[in-house]
Order: sequence, then C-alpha cells, then structure tokens
Amino acid sequence: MIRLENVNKTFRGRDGTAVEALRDISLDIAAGEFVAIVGASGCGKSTLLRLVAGLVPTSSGQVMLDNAPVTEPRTDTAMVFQAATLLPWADVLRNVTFPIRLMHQHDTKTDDKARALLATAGLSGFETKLPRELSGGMQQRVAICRALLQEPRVLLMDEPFGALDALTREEMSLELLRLWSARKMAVIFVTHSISEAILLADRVVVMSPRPGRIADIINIALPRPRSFEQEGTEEFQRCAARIRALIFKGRDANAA
Amino acid sequence: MIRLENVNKTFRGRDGTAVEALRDISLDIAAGEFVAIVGASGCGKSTLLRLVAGLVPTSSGQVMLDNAPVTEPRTDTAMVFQAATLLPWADVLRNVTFPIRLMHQHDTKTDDKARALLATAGLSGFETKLPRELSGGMQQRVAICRALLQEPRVLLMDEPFGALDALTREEMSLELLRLWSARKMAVIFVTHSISEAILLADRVVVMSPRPGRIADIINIALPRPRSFEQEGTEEFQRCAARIRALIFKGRDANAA
Amino acid sequence: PARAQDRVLLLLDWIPTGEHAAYFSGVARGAWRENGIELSLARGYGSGDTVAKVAAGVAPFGVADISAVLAARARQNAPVRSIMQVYSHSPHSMFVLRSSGITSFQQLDGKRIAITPGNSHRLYFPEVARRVGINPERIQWVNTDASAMAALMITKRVEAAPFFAIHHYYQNKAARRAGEEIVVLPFVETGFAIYATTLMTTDEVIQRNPDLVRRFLRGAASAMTWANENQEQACRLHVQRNPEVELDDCQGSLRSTMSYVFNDHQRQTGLGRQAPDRMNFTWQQVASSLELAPGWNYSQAIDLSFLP
Amino acid sequence: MQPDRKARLIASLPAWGATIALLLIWEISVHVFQIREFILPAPSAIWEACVSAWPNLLRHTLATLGTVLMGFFASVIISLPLAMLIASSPTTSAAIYPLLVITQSIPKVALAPILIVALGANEMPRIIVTFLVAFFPLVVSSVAGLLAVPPELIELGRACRAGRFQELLRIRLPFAVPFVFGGLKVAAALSVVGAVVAEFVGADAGLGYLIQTSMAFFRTPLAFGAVVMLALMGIVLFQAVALTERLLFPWSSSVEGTTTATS
Amino acid sequence: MQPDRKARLIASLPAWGATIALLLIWEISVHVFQIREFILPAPSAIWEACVSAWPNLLRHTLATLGTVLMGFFASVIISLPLAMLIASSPTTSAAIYPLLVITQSIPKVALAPILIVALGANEMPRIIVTFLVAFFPLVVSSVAGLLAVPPELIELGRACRAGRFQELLRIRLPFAVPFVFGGLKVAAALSVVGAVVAEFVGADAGLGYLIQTSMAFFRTPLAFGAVVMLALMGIVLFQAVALTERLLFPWSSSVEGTTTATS
Ligand SMILES: Nc1ncnc2c1ncn2[C@@H]1O[C@H](COP(=O)(O)OP(=O)(O)OP(=O)(O)O)[C@@H](O)[C@H]1O
Ligand SMILES: Nc1ncnc2c1ncn2[C@@H]1O[C@H](COP(=O)(O)OP(=O)(O)OP(=O)(O)O)[C@@H](O)[C@H]1O
Ligand SMILES: [Mg+2]
Ligand SMILES: [Mg+2]
Repeated sequence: MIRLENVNKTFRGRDGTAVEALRDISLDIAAGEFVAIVGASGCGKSTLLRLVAGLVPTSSGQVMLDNAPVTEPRTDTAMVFQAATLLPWADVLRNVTFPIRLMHQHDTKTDDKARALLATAGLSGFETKLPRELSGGMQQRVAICRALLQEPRVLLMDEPFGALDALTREEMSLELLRLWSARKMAVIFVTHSISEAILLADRVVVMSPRPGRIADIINIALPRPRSFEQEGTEEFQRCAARIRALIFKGRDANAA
Repeated sequence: MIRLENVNKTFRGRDGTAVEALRDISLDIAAGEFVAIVGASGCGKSTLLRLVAGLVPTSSGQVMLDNAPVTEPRTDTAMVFQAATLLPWADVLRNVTFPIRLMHQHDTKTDDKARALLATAGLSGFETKLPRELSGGMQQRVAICRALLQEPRVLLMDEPFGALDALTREEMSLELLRLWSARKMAVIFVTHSISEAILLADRVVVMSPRPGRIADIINIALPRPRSFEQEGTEEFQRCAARIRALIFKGRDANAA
Repeated sequence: PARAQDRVLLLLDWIPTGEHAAYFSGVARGAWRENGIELSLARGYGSGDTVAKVAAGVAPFGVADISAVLAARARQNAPVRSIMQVYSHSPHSMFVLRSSGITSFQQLDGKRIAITPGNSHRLYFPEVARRVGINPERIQWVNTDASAMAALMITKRVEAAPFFAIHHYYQNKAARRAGEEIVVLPFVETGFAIYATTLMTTDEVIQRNPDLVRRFLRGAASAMTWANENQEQACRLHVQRNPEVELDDCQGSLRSTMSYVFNDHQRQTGLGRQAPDRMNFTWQQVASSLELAPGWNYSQAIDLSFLP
Repeated sequence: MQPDRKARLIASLPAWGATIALLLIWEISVHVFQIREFILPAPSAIWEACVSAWPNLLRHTLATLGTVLMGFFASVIISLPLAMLIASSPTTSAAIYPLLVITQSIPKVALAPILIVALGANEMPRIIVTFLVAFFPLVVSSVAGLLAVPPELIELGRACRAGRFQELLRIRLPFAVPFVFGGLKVAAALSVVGAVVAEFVGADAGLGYLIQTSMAFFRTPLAFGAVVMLALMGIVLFQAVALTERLLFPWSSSVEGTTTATS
Repeated sequence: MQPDRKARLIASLPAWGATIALLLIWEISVHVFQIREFILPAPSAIWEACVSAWPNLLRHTLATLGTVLMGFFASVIISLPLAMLIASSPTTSAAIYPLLVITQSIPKVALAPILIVALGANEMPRIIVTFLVAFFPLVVSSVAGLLAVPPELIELGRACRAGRFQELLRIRLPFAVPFVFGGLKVAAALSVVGAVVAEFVGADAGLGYLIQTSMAFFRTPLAFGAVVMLALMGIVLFQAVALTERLLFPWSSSVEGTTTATS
C-alpha cells in the first residue's frame, strides 16, 4: 500500500549548510499493517512521516501510496504531529472536529463521535476548554482524538504518547490497538519507547542517525491481541535486546 | 530548602467552571536533593513546578524557599518547560545564553560554556540553526542546555526527556546526574517514566489526580553513582512495583 | 405659469456667504421660475474649480472670477465663456489692524504680509505697488493657510493680510472681540480697477440652447436688482437656506457686495456689461500675472450678447 | 460579567481623568495666556457655540456620520478580501501593494475633481475618498496577521487538505482576528477624518462643511465645536469596534487579557 | 544571494506590468473619451510638463522629501516608545489610546492656525502635521505585535526574571518586529501625504505648494506631475523600509518566506 523507493531528503538551512536528514530509504508497508519507527533523536523519523503525509517533497526518490506517487496530503491519511498543534482559538471539541469540518465530512453524528473519543481518552468534561487550559498530556490526547476521528486508511503518529504517564499511555495504547484492529488501517508509529514499539507493531523499523538510514527492520512475532503481560515473554525480550543493540551500536559507529 | 505548606491551586476556566489542580500539597525538599514527581496526565505536576518557580501564585498555602515565601521567579531557580519554548527568532546558541544575557551575567566565557554544554547534548554543529530547523528532541535538548547554563541552585524540570529516544535519554540522564553531583543543586524532576524517576531521584513523589494530591513519597535507597545496570536490582523493582501500584490504584479510585 | 421648467444647476464660486444672497433670495422668490427655470445652487471650491467643473459638464452655469475663465480658455482651450459681468471691479484688498497705524499702501513698504500659495492678491500686488510707488520686492510674504492668515495678523506676526473686502464685516467683528479693528485698503483705490466675478457657461450650452442662457440671465438680473433694493429681506431668505450664516454677517457682506454690482460704472455700461478699456486693462493684468500670452484674443472668452 | 464590567469601568477612569485634566488645562491656559478666540477658543466658548447652534450642528453631524459609516463599511468590505488576495501569493502581493501605496501617498484632494466629474456631485465621491483615507492600514494589518500564523498551524491545515482558500478562511483568518481588529480601530478613526476631507472636497452639509463656513465667518468656537463632534465620533466608533471585538471574538481580546494578566 | 535577487526581480514584474497597463489605459482613455486636460491630463502631457519644469520640480521634490523624512523619523522615534508604554499596562493604554484616537479623527487643517501661530511659519508645524498624519497606524500595529507574543514566551521571560522593561525589549519587541515593519510601511506612505497636507497649511516650497500654485495658474499637467512625484516618493520610501527589514531582520521577512514557500 505504502512504498518508499530510494528516498533521500536534504534540508538547506538558513545558515547555508545542508543537513542530510534521510538517505536512501526504501520501505514497503501493507494495508492494515502496523509499523513502528524507532531511532535516535534527529535521525529523521518526523521527516519520514512528513514525506509519507505529502507535507514535504522528497529530494530524490518516490513515495507511493496505492501505486500513485504522493505529492500532496490525502484525505484518507491522518497525522498526529510531534507537538500537539491545536488551534489556540478553538475549544477542545472544535479542535477535534476541525479536519472533518474542513473536509466537509461533518454531519450530525460527528460531535457525538468526537465526545465518545474524548471520553475514551479521559477528557470528558473538557470539551469546552481552550488548549491553553489543558495540561501537556491532555493536549496531546486531544491531537490523537483529532486524527482518530478522521477514520483514516493511513494513520501517521509522531511520538503521540510522548507526554503521557505510564498509566495513560497503556490505556491509550490499548485503545489504539482496539481501533486499529476494528478498522484495519495502516499505521506508522514513531516512538522513542522500544517496548511500546514492540507491543504495538507488526514490524519495527530501526533507524540510525546522520544521515538517517534504515539500520534494520525487526518482525515482531508476538500473537495478537497484544497485552502488557507479553512484556515478560521471551520473544519480547529478544526483540528488545536486538533493537537496543542496533540503536546503541549507532552510538559507537558514530563515535568512531 | 524548599517547603510547600498546605498548598492549594484552583484554576477558573474561561467557560466558567473551576478546575481544582492541586489540593493540600505539603512537601519538604532539602538543598541538593533530587526529587522526582510522577503521576497521571493532568494531575497537576506542571502546576506544582510553576508554583515553586514563582510563576503562578497559590490559591492558598505557601511555597517557601530558603525560609522566604516565593512570590516571583528567582535568579537562582531555572526551569525546563514541558514544551521546549525557544525564541523562534534566535539561533540555538543565543537561545541557550538568553537567560544569562537577560540577567546580565554574561561574560566572555559564557559562549564557550554554552558550546560545551551543547556538545555534551549532541548538538555540536547546530549552534547557528534556528529552532524550526531542529527536530523535536533537539529542541528539547536546547531547552535543557539553557537551564543548565544558568547553574541554578534549584532546577525545575518538566518532563525534560519526554521527546528523547532511549539512547539519548540515557546519555542525558547520566549527564544530568554528573552535573547534579558536581554542583549539588536541588532538582525537582517531573517525568512520566517510573524507571527514570527511580534511577535519578532520592525520593519519588507519586501524585494522584482530580484533584492533584500527594499519594505517597517513596525513598529510593539505591546507592550512588547510579547506572542503568541498577534496573535489575531488587530495590529498583520493589520501588517500581510500589509506584505502579500507587498510580494504577488511582485509576480504580477514580473509576469508583 | 404652465410653461415647462428647465432644471438648471448653478455652481457658486465658494461656500454660500452673504455675497451670494442675491442668488438664494432669487431662487426663493422665483426670479428664475418666472423665466421657466427651476434653478438649484451648489457650493463651489474656488473659481478655478468651478470653471473646470462647468467645462466638464457638471453644471451648465457657474459663478467665477473672469481671470479663471480667461486662463482656462487661454491656457487649456476650455470652451468656457463669461456671459455676465457681475462685479465691475475686484474686491481685492489688504487688511491691516488700526492699531498698526498703517493707513495706506505706501506704509506697507518692507512689511510682512501673510499669503496663501497661488493667491491672486500676490499676483496683482506688484501693479498696485507700482501705482503707489513702493518696491514689491521688499515685501516679506509669509506663506500660510487661509484660516491662519487673519490669526497671524491679529497676533501681529504679520502687518497685513490680503482678503476680499466683502469679508470685512465678520472678520472685523471677530477682531473687535479680540480688542482690535480691521482697516481695509482696497486695491481699487490705487486705480487698480479690474473686472472680477462673472456668470459663465460653456460654448456648448450657448450653441444648443441660447434661449436658456437668455432666460437664465434675465432671472439673474432680476434677482440681483431685487436683492439690491431689499437687502434685509434678501438676507432673511438667504439665512433660511443657509443657517450657517448669521443675519448680520449676511447683511454686512451683501451691502458690500452690492456696491461692486450697482455703482457708477454699472450705470454707465449697463448691468452685466463691460467697458472695453477696463476689460483691456483686466486682460493685461490677468495675462501678466498668470503668465498667459498677452497677444491672445480675450474676446473669445466673453459673450455678453444674451444679457437682457 | 459583573466584576468584568466593573473592572472595565475602573480601567476607563484614567481616560476620563486625562480628558478632564486636558480640558481644565486648556480652559485655564486660554484665560491665563489670553489666547485669542479665533486661534484657540476656550472649552466654555466652544460649549456655548455648540449649544446655541445645536439643531444645525446636529444636522451636520448626522450628515457626516452617514458618510463615515458608509466609508467605513466600504473599507471593511473591500479591505478584507484585498488583504486575503495579497496574503495569498507573493505575486498578487507584488502587483497590488505598490498600487495601494500610490493611493496613500497622493493627496486625496487631487483626486476629488476627477471623482466628482466622473461620478457626479453626489454621495459616491465622498464615500470613495473616505474609503481611500481609511482602508490602507486595515489592509496592511490584516495582511500582517494573515502572514503571522505559525508554520505548524499552516502545516496542520495542509495535512487536512485545506486549499488556499480554506487555509485563509479557517486558519489564517481566525488567527488574524486580533490584527484585523487593530486595523479596524485605525480605520474607524481614519474614516472620520476621511469624511471631513471628502467634505472639504465636495459637500453642502456635514461637519467638514461646517468647519469651512464657520472658519470663513470667523466663528472659530463653532468650528471647534465641529472638531469636538468629530473627535467624539472617532472615539465612539473606535469603542464600538472594540466592543464588537469583545462580543464576537472574546478569545481575540482575551489574548491581551492573558498577557497583561501575568503582571 | 544571487538567485534571491533574481527571484525578487521576477516578483516585481507584475507590479511593473500593472503600472504600465494602468498608464496605457489612462493615456488611451484620455484620448478616446476626450477627457479635458484640466480634469485629468494624459500621462504624456504630464511627462512633458515635468520635463519642461524639471529643475523647479526637483527643487520642490527635495523640499517635500526633507519634510517627509523628518516627519517619518519623528513618527518612528515617538511611536515605538509610545507603543511600548501602551502595551506595558492596561491603565496607560486606557489613558493614552483615546487621546490618540482624537488626534486621528480631527482634521489636521483645523490645527494649522494654532500650530502656525504657536510655533511660527517655519519647518516645525510641517513636521508636526506630518507626524500626526503618519504615526497612528505605526503605534497601533506595534501595540498589536507587542501584545501578540505567545504566553509561553512571556512565561519564559518571567522565569528568567525579566522585568517589564526587559520583557518588552528582549521578548515582545523582537517578536513584534514584523508588525512594527508593517506599521512602518504604512507610516512611510502616510508621511508623504502628511507632508503635502502640512504644505497646504504653510510652506513656500514643496510639492504641495507646487500643486496649489500650479492649480492656481491652471497648469494642471504640472500639478499632476507633482502628484506623480509624490506617488514615486511613497513607493521608494515603502521599498526602502521593506529593504531595511530584509537586511536587518532577515528572520522577520522570512516569516512571510516560509509560510508562502509551503505552496
Ligand atoms: N492556565 C490554566 N487554566 C485553566 N486550567 C489549567 C491551566 N493550567 C492547568 N490547568 C488545569 O490544571 C490541571 C493540572 O494541569 P497540569 O498542567 O499541572 O497537569 P500535569 O500534571 O502537568 O499533566 P501532564 O502530565 O499532562 O503535563 C489540568 O486539569 C488542567 O486542565
Ligand atoms: N525544516 C527544516 N529545516 C532544516 N533542517 C531540518 C528541518 N526539519 C528537520 N531538519 C533536520 O533534519 C534532521 C532530522 O529531523 P527530524 O525532525 O526528522 O528528526 P526526528 O527523527 O524526528 O528527531 P526527534 O526524535 O528528535 O523528533 C535534523 O537534523 C534536523 O535538524
Ligand atoms: Mg521528530
Ligand atoms: Mg505537565
């Protein structure tokens, strides 16, 4: 469904220097597949998501979605940004329904659906608050609800649980998995938590920094439905060790 | 050194409803102590830091620092905000030196110190970049460097490693511990990672939500210097289990 | 009467003051209506502007200084003509304070005089100076805004300020309140007698509807004659239409105005007509002050043949 | 609401204080320095002149108010789409901006005869002149607001497939609201002076006309009365815009509120 | 730099195109509709008048330029501190703003006699009038910029113990730079028309003076030539401000750059 072919991305900074964010990325993602991306800070994870979302063009290579090149954002793709990025003037409910309204897919049930989603994210009673009246984690949850309400075929999530505590994170993870298995969308999930990546994904893409490349892709053979009890299994520990090794190898390779 | 006495904080929202963020918080922190705060999203952790920083007034009760009530920010207190909060028009180096310049403590060595700090945070070569040219994790590291450069006596950190991958997070944790033991400042460290809290802190304050209260305070008896190998120790696992229980109990109590 | 009424607009040369009471009272009393014309009046923004607008067809008739008509025709070939000479000489004057001790033009030698840019007084002054034998080069002109001219004089920042004598009445009233009195030195006293305000129209109106021109002038003559003989009543009618004007101000300036229309010269030439020598002198003065070609035949800008 | 209104009342006290102080200083210095009436009449003299010419003054005030309002609304109706057009692309901006600068740097009186000849001696030229005086700051501040949107929000809009137009309408415009209202406040004040300029150029009624006639007849106190009416009209319009902002876009004015409340 | 300059050249093409198209339409319609010279002279007639009166025109242009620049700098010097004062507290804002609105809604010509009598018929009243015409939009947009700073940055400043003044100088002011420059552009254009208004009020040289005298002498093409010089002056000043912004505050103008570059 999603196919990246030898994608390169170089940014030209304002101070004149060029930063090579991604080098030679090739990746295939099937419909309904859940792929996690891990890697050191600055290795190009967000850039990769932006490319798939059609928000920035590649420097070379191509991003294909349903066999058509991605040149601009699509209605069936939803993105959770790394920062919550809420509209400061709109209340929580309007923020969540914003994309739907923008795409004129708003109907009488939209508000109810949005309320239900907010409730599963533990935000009942905050529908009429403004973003600046929320805590950091609450803002992030609003952003997640916004993406989920779009019922996309491709869901791109950039460290969506970064500002959440262990408890909320677990709850949101399970809710995400439930929605994913019900709707069978393709998910690309950037995270800095190795265990989160393993618990959620079918495959984990490990990236190495400077320039961002794919170090390896790990298949997670844990049975579904997943639960946090699986953290103790041998397969989990094997995958975790493998990913840790890849990431920490990056350090040594870099230092060399 | 820092003493909170029966502190309460209630926000009055724009929609007219009041949110009780903190209720009856009492806490004593000694000079040079490292205290971590964990708790569910929205339980008032950021609000607590803001109170200690003197950025918002209490609704009732008092925050004392060196036996004087805190009514406004102090020069010897530095804060890392939950969002990076960089000046969009200034490059990385100027962002890091901004507080020092503002407080007229800038001298010829400041820039060199700032560069050295940025290097330990893995940001060498990015001194002349603008914030919007950095990845999320890089921005967060700049914000941490900014606070550390102030060499404060009280360091308030609000989920400073939230956007960092496992590797960078470990490196930054160790660097923080190194600086802390060298300078012996008091640190209040908000995190959503239980293991991070245990690895770093002398005591972990566990908060429960709605309204935010102190559920319990856990003493961490692990010897210093700390290292990630200690994660395997029995003391670590005992503390982790205790904290998990407290947090997850909050869920049940809330549901009831 | 049963005659169809022509709707006609007359553009004045400036805001309606007592100077225009003849027109307003004439309209109120039906001086034009009995000539088959339904006349309306609109304020003007200076003679030049009125001439331009009449030439552009905004209105068929206008009240404008003859110099503006001559200049527009000579310089820009605007098809405009004066059709009635209203003022037989110009009200150009110098105002001075009695307390300044100045009583004649000779005493203005080397003095400071307030002026506005493009003011015709400044253009004509050299001739006046020549006539009284002072050097116009020695005058210090102080450029300012029209509304500040009198203020500068009464605060004694300048010794004199040029105005039309018609405005003396209310200006002096204001000066009295400030404990001063204004003395008028009319240019005409030095023998500087040039024609001034006229009624004017365009060639097109004359060609298309000569009868309208004739009827319009008949109404104008009757309105002026009546206003001259019934000044107080004329002003009452004027003030009714123009509440900004106070009755005594109106009478003050109408009295003065009428002395420019009905006087010995008018009795010699007839109302609205010109004497060739004075017109000749007028052209010389206008041509030299506005830098027009002196050889140009000014009679093409004048057509007094429709006067009653 | 109640304490809000009280706070606003208290906030308006310094303005009243300043005004009253100014009037007192004015009245006293006129008497002490014996300033001539036709240069600067005392407030008391202005008051008397206004009272005695009241019906007339009212008539002219209403005439001007009509022009002001129509010119102001013309500014709003034309400026906002124009600002969006300018903000929508550097090309249109490069083509339109210089033309707008020209309309600003040439004196409006130079245009008046053309307008009157082209459009006739009716209300139209006055509205156009008022518009020309008032609209430019509104355009500039609206454009500034539309372009000041943080890039993240623009990216959010693009991710939601907002077209150029939707981006303008749903993201840039709401963000620009405080700036648009800043511009509207200037436009309100300038509409008043614009209407007077227009009346200097072509009108038989209105406060501009009254000022001219009163000055011509040396009734300076009445002329100043007209000026005072203009000032009042400016303040009332300005406050009306501010009130509209508070009522329709509470979050907009609250931006001020929060930042100043941190003190 | 090189491709940048080229891009800017290309960006300026529509402006030139628009100007040339406008001139052509103007010239042609004057001939086709036989518009009288004293209402609207053709560009060719204006050009001839300008050429034949060139040294004189240049002299008047320089005189006006002097007034414009002094008035503009007066606006800058006074508006920025004023804006900071207004932005610094709701109290000062409530006290000062209405007074500023008054200065805007009263016609400047009404002030002429007072200024001239009080200060004499010299350069001073002209600079004051220019200033009064130009400064208000600058104040309003600077205030809008100073108050638009996101609350997080204000909190950062407070955490660094920035006082009111430092907060203004080190956080609000840099943030407001794009808005200040928006205001400066308006002020530049308005300074030009302000200087002309000032010259109508009292001057023996300058383009305003030239317009009045040319009109009095029925030299309409020359008067329009003066108007064209004014328009040119406005555009040059406007572009000078824009250039200064690009040179001194590249990040400010780049805000436009990035947002428009997303297209
Ligand atoms: N400025 C504000 N106005 C109104 N309510 C606020 C404000 N700031 C915080 N709150 C409320 O106070 C409560 C605590 O917020 P706080 O930011 O302290 O949470 P937190 O523990 O830091 O959460 P997180 O882990 O998600 O950052 C929340 O319910 C929030 O809605
Ligand atoms: N708009 C931009 N302009 C210039 N350089 C950029 C831009 N965006 C990203 N970069 C650079 O590209 C590299 C990759 O950035 P990216 O945001 O993709 O990292 P990331 O993997 O998401 O990191 P993190 O985990 O810290 O969010 C970084 O070195 C960054 O400096
Ligand atoms: Mg990222
Ligand atoms: Mg928080």
